[in-house]
Amino acid sequence: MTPVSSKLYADDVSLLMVLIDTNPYFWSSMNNNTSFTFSKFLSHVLAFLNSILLLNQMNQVVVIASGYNSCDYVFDSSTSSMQRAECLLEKLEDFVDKDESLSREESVDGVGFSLLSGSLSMALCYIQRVFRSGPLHPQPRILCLHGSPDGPGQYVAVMNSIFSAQRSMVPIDSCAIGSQHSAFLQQASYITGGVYLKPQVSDGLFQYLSTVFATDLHSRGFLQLPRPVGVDFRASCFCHKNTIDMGYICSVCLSIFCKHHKKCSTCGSNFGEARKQDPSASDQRR
Amino acid sequence: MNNEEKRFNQEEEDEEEESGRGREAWERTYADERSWESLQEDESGLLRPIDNKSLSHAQYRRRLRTATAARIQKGLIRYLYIIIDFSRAAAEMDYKPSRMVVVARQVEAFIREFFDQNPLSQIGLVILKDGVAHCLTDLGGSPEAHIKALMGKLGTSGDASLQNGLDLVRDLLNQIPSYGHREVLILYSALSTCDPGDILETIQKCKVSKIRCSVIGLSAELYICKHLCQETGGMYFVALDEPHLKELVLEHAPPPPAIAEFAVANLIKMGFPQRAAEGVISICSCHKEAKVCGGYTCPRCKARICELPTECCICGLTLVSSPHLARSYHHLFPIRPFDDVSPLVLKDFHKLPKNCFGCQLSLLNPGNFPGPQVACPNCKQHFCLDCDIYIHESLHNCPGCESLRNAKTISDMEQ
Amino acid sequence: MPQVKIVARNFMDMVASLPTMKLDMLYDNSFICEAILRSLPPLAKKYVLQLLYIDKPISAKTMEEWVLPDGFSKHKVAIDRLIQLRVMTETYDRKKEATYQLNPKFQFNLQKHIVHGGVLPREPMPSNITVRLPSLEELEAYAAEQWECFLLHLISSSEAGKTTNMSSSMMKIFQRGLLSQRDDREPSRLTESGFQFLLMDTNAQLWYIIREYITNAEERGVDSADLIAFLLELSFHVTGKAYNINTLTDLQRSIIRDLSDLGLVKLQQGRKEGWFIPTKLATNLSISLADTTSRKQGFIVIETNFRLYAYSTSKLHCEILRLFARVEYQLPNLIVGAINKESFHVLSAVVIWMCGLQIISFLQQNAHPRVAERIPSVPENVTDQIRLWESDLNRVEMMPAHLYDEFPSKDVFEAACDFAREYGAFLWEDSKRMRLIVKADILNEMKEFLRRQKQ
Amino acid sequence: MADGGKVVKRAKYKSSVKVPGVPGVLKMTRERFYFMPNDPTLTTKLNVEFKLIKGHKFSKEGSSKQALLNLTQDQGGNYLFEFDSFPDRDQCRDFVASAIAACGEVGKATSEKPAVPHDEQLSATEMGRRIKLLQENSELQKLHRQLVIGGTLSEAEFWAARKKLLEQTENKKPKQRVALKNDMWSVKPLSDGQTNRVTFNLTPEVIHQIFAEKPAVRQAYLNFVPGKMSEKEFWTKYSRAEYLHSTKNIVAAFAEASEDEELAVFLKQDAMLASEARKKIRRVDPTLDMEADEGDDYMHLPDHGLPQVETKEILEPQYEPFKRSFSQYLNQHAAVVLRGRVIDVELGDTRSVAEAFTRTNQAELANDVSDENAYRERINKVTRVAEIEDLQGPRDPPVALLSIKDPRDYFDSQQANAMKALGDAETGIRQLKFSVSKEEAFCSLKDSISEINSQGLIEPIISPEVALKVFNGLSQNISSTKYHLGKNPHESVLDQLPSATKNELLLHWTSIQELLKHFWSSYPITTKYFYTKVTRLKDAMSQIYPKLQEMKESVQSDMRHQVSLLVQPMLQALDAAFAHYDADVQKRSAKSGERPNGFV
Repeated sequence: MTPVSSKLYADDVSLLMVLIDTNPYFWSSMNNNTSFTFSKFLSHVLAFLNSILLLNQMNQVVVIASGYNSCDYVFDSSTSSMQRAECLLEKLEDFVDKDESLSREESVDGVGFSLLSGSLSMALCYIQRVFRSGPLHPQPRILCLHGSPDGPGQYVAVMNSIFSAQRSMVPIDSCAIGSQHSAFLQQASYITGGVYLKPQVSDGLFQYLSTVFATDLHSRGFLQLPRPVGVDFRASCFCHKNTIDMGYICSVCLSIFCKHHKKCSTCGSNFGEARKQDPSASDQRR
Repeated sequence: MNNEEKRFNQEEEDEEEESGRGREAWERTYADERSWESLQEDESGLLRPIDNKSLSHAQYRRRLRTATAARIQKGLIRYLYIIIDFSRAAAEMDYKPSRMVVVARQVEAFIREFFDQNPLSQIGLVILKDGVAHCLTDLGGSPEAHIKALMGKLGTSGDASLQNGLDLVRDLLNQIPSYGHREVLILYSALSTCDPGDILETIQKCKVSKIRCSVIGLSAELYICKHLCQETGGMYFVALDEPHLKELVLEHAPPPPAIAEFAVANLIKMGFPQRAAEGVISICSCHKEAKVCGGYTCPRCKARICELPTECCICGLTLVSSPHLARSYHHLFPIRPFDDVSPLVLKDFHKLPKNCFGCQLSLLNPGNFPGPQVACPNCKQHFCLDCDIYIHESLHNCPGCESLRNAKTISDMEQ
Repeated sequence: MPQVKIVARNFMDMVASLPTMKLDMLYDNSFICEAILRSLPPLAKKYVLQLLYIDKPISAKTMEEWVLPDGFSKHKVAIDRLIQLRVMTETYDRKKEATYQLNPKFQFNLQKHIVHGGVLPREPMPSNITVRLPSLEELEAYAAEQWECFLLHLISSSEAGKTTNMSSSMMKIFQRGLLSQRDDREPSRLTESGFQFLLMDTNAQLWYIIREYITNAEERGVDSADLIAFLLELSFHVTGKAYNINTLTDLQRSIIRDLSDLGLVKLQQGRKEGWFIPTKLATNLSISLADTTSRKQGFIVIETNFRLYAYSTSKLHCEILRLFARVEYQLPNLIVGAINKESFHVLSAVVIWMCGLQIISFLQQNAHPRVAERIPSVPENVTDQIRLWESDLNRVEMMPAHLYDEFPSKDVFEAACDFAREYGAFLWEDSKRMRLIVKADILNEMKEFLRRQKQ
Repeated sequence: MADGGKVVKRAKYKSSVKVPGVPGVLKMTRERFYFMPNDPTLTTKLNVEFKLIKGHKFSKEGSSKQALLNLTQDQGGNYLFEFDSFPDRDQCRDFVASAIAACGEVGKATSEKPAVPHDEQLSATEMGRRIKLLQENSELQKLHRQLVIGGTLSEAEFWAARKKLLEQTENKKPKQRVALKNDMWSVKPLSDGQTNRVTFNLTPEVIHQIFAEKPAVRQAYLNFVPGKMSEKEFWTKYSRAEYLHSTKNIVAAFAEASEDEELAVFLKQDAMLASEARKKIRRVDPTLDMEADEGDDYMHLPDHGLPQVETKEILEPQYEPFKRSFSQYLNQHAAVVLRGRVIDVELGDTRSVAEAFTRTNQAELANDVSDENAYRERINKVTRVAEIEDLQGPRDPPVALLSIKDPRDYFDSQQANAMKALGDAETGIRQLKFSVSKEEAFCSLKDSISEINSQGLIEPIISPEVALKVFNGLSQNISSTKYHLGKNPHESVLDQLPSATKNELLLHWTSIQELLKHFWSSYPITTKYFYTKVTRLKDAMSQIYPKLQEMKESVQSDMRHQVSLLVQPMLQALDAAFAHYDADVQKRSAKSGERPNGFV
């Protein structure tokens, strides 16, 4: 006899956490440079979400907007009365207002970055709650629809989120809208076993979503999804920012240098004695 | 006199036996889990299960306070030896099914957690048995290898000798480079140490060679263990039961604060190997099998390695990938512990957020007034207790701060 | 596992078995498309989705590009299913390569659904007309009650308190296979499958019944396609809303009545017009059996000493428990009993063949919440014991045999033994008392042989 | 009794198989073997070096024949021994085998390169282990022959890398000293049911313990054995005494004692202990608080709740000496255990143990009188312990503070090359030049939202053409990656190769690995020795290089591709080594002789 749980719950029931990039500067740049406007984007995404909800009445979709000054939940199919993604529009509008009110600087040069790390963290918290909810929970996965360039300040935070996701085996799919690749998302998908994709035809977003990102975790066992182009995990040194394949790591703050220094420029600790390790020791070590 | 102690708890064991013998095995399991103790009487005199959630949470917060009080150096590169006492005492049945099994289980869990948190560190296993210490595995970075070795070597006999153990480990640890943090974690079941010589000297020697020794006892507090930990700046705790033991063991997973006098900053030469190109076949030097693509190549000696992080088995260069470094970054930028929201604030809960900022869980109790919650000192967002734990133990960044650009800049200034 | 032959096959299997043109008709209304889509295996769903906006045929090769080596079986299943349901049509292009294309109707409907959302089959009645409608809880209760009473009728009409107006002929149909009745005098006994049926959870049972209902629709002169269509339609009504009966065809009205007996809908009569209120049972219909989340609250606590406490008011539960436990006393909301070998053997007498696992799983599925979180919810020693009992039930195998004794002489006896051995029918001998047991099937040969010995 | 180092066996030395032969003891060490006849008057002592022994024969086992071992000398002569048992013989035989081999090896190893520094004289056991390893592991043997005998590596160097292996084969007695058994030893009389015969079994370990705990017995042993009685008699007597005690029948004990004065020694209380005890009192750790366990509930029981051993009835004074209190015994035992293993002699022969004990005791008594530092030790121990922890502040030492200047560095170290990898850094730059005011940005956003909100999704979501295009694009991408993945990544390429090629390949591979290990581990070059070693290694490697090359050519065409693929990395590795070597040489020549820092 099949175990109770599996009988009660289909294996393709999935919880989809969608992080949409609502960085206004990014989108206006898109409006200017490409034909792919935010409204197009929205209709593609909404259609996608609807189809996800259509596939299985127990599928759950949660949408988090990662804005320029803040992040917030804009849609949760489990709480909303109607199982339609259009519901998120009102909340999205409110969110954008709030986001605007929060912003200080009058205008930014360049596109600036949206708060990916924040929305990622929130998504993970939500997923943890689903995990806590009991043995029977939908299979969670995260989908980042992200266009803005990566925010330097966020690196550590994003990495933390990525590792936490990896630990709880939550794949992070990422779809880089816009013209630019994202190092963050690429690593995220690579480390967590998700899919990283950068649509060539931005107008075909829905097709990409429905062909690649609609695949539930169960089916991924049988399907070959686009594999990431080899991610280069070499680091580049703090001092010259060029990629190195051998370097020196500060044992205190783990900053990377391409040649030997007397003093760590990051944490200011002096590299005193014990620079020579005697070969005999190293010999014994193996 | 260790004999006496031995005898006494021997007798106690016997009594235990007596009481246990009457029942069937399956009955005893019920007796042992003491289900009645998990009940408490509420004001109306009804029996209801204790909610030890809030209790444990309070406990956890206390730990947190001590852990990340200030921005301090952590021993990110650790060389840890786990000394496991598999002496006669480890065969005791007070932990089910036996101390040995429980300890082994916990060690396994610990090893995995350890490497998850300290990808650049190494572990070695030592077993105390028959009055001597056997080196089960020497320092290495692959969890599976250690676990396999340990599971192969289960079985208890003879006495435990703390001194032999420490001596052995000290010799081994003296070989490692100075920047590494030398640590010993001892899981001690016995109530006595049966040493060939004067252990106090050994302890002093450990202190000299900067080895931080921590002990987790399974039976009762021993003076000598306490002394050892005090001298070497380690922690000494005695486990009450299995969950407590688990907690105590896992407390050693995050890197310890670096002690000023011990801390030696240094540059470590590391290699960042590239993944082998598609379609390249080569014999990997770790398992000596031909590997079609995949695997990494040591940048210095061009040897083929299967997984990272590791030490190149040809030229001994430490090989990592940048994410492995990134894994440890959160130790450098710890998040502030959250503050409990005081009942006073909770009084006028109309202006408080209704839901946990992290997981949207309602913060209101059934009675529709705010339940227990915490707030981030930086971004002032409110979180539920579960999120609090998750954020500090696994996520390592505050959703509130991360999702507020301005708040973020503030925290940056502080850094 | 014997279970498979009783477990209700998926609704969609029945749909699939419909003739093609009927199928195409079904796809006219969008909610059937929706239902069909949901019933598909995961991979198939994904395929539908990715072809949703493609109007050209896609070659089978391209599809297979995506499949991993060990996923091919699944892929096959999915594709077959799609073609079987005519969701996807397989055509061969001039290069004799199989190409797939979505059924245009189906495709259109889904596209519409995604953009504009699903349309309801019929508008609920305005609340000013309907007198106060039952709350969802009440509806639940009502449905449960109806269903239970129906089941009671099914197993033993004597136990059932209130009668159903389900035609007895109908009842007979349902009972077919579940009950076996040697002759009218003795009460009909539960068959193995009947027993398993009882231990199944409500949805599974519902499926079984509905299937029976559909399969013999024809002999009642009802077109099964219409029936299926209507049932599906029903499943898309909103639970607890009232719908005007007059919007139904006569056929549907009659169906509705039957369904109300099963507790799928609740009928109410207003001043001028009547209406029906779908219950959860009805709205669950379109859900494939795999994902029934309607978990009833467990009620059974079984202790390591084999005592069993069932916090339940339902007669049915009591009946079911009686099947394998000795019910000792019964309080309004509590049934106390014990499982022991005797009761178990009684059961084995009732049920021709039975499965200990079945019982165990029943106990596990209905474990009281307090016990449920304990692992295991049923104590090992109980489960083990049940298995043991079961095993020693089918330890003995019976075969008809004959005992021969009072042989005239030792050698005749010996000869007889050898003879029996040759035929491989020898079972047992007692050489000193000269008795012999031989399988019945060679009785005549033995007779013949012995007679020859006489002379 | 035997360990890796030596074997001692009782054996007969015979000139031929027929003659009865001379009974005696055969003792073998790594270098030589001795034969001592039991009868010291005889002159048939032997003392032969294994160097001279060329081979050994031995008689078939099992048959009624004697267990013979025949060591043949290179100049004709041979030594014939008969052993009590085959196991004995076999042990010796194996030992001889390895010993002979060892001499050979050592001969080679030393003869070939006496130049090499710190090629320390190896202990015989060490040698033995190595031999064993080589015999077991053929591959290792190959390697050994090629490198060591071939003269590339010195014996020491070769084994230095294999410490672990050696330790594994090392017989299971670790170098750590074991403390005395913690559990109390008590002779359990094993009495078989019917006969009232009681047996005690005494292992060397047990005897050692007896001596440690019962000075009197030890003394008695020294006095009686072997002069007065044989060892066996002694122990039987002792056991008898123990038995009497175990019966706790003091009267009987007294009776027996009065007949047999030796027995009395055992039965009487230990006088020496008493005398020692008095001294010990002075050495008691002053911090030891006798009142500590006042409150504990076992205090109300007499004798610390230990099982009652003494018989309670009143005894006449003359029995007094025969009373023995369990707690006495207990304390004595504990004291001994705590003192640890004071003597370090072969537990084998009892006498030496006994003597050793007496010696240590005397020593203790001697220096005990004026033991200044012991006293000081005790005092500072007092100070260490006397403090009450609860009153002490937390002991934790100060922790080092950390100050990260700019966390952004950590990001950049990623960003830079990630962008390079994706090869579109420039687009990133392009994006960055572009500015728009806050209002319009947000407005356009809100407009598009409300637009959707008012007139629903843009239909059709996606035109069929685009959809098809995208889908095909993705499918192509998939199929292409699939191709890259290789036909069957699972099965090993090596197995496809013909075994000959495979083995050759592997052999080369292992030797290269070995050489490289040594090569890299000998950097940085700190001493002349390393310099020579490195050059040596380099030459060896450069010899292998061409071999690989020709091997590539040699294999038939169908395999050539794989082989070349397999060989390629090896060549790369070698090249890397050479390159490094040259670079280092230049560096050294450049900054003449000045040692490079630790980072090569």
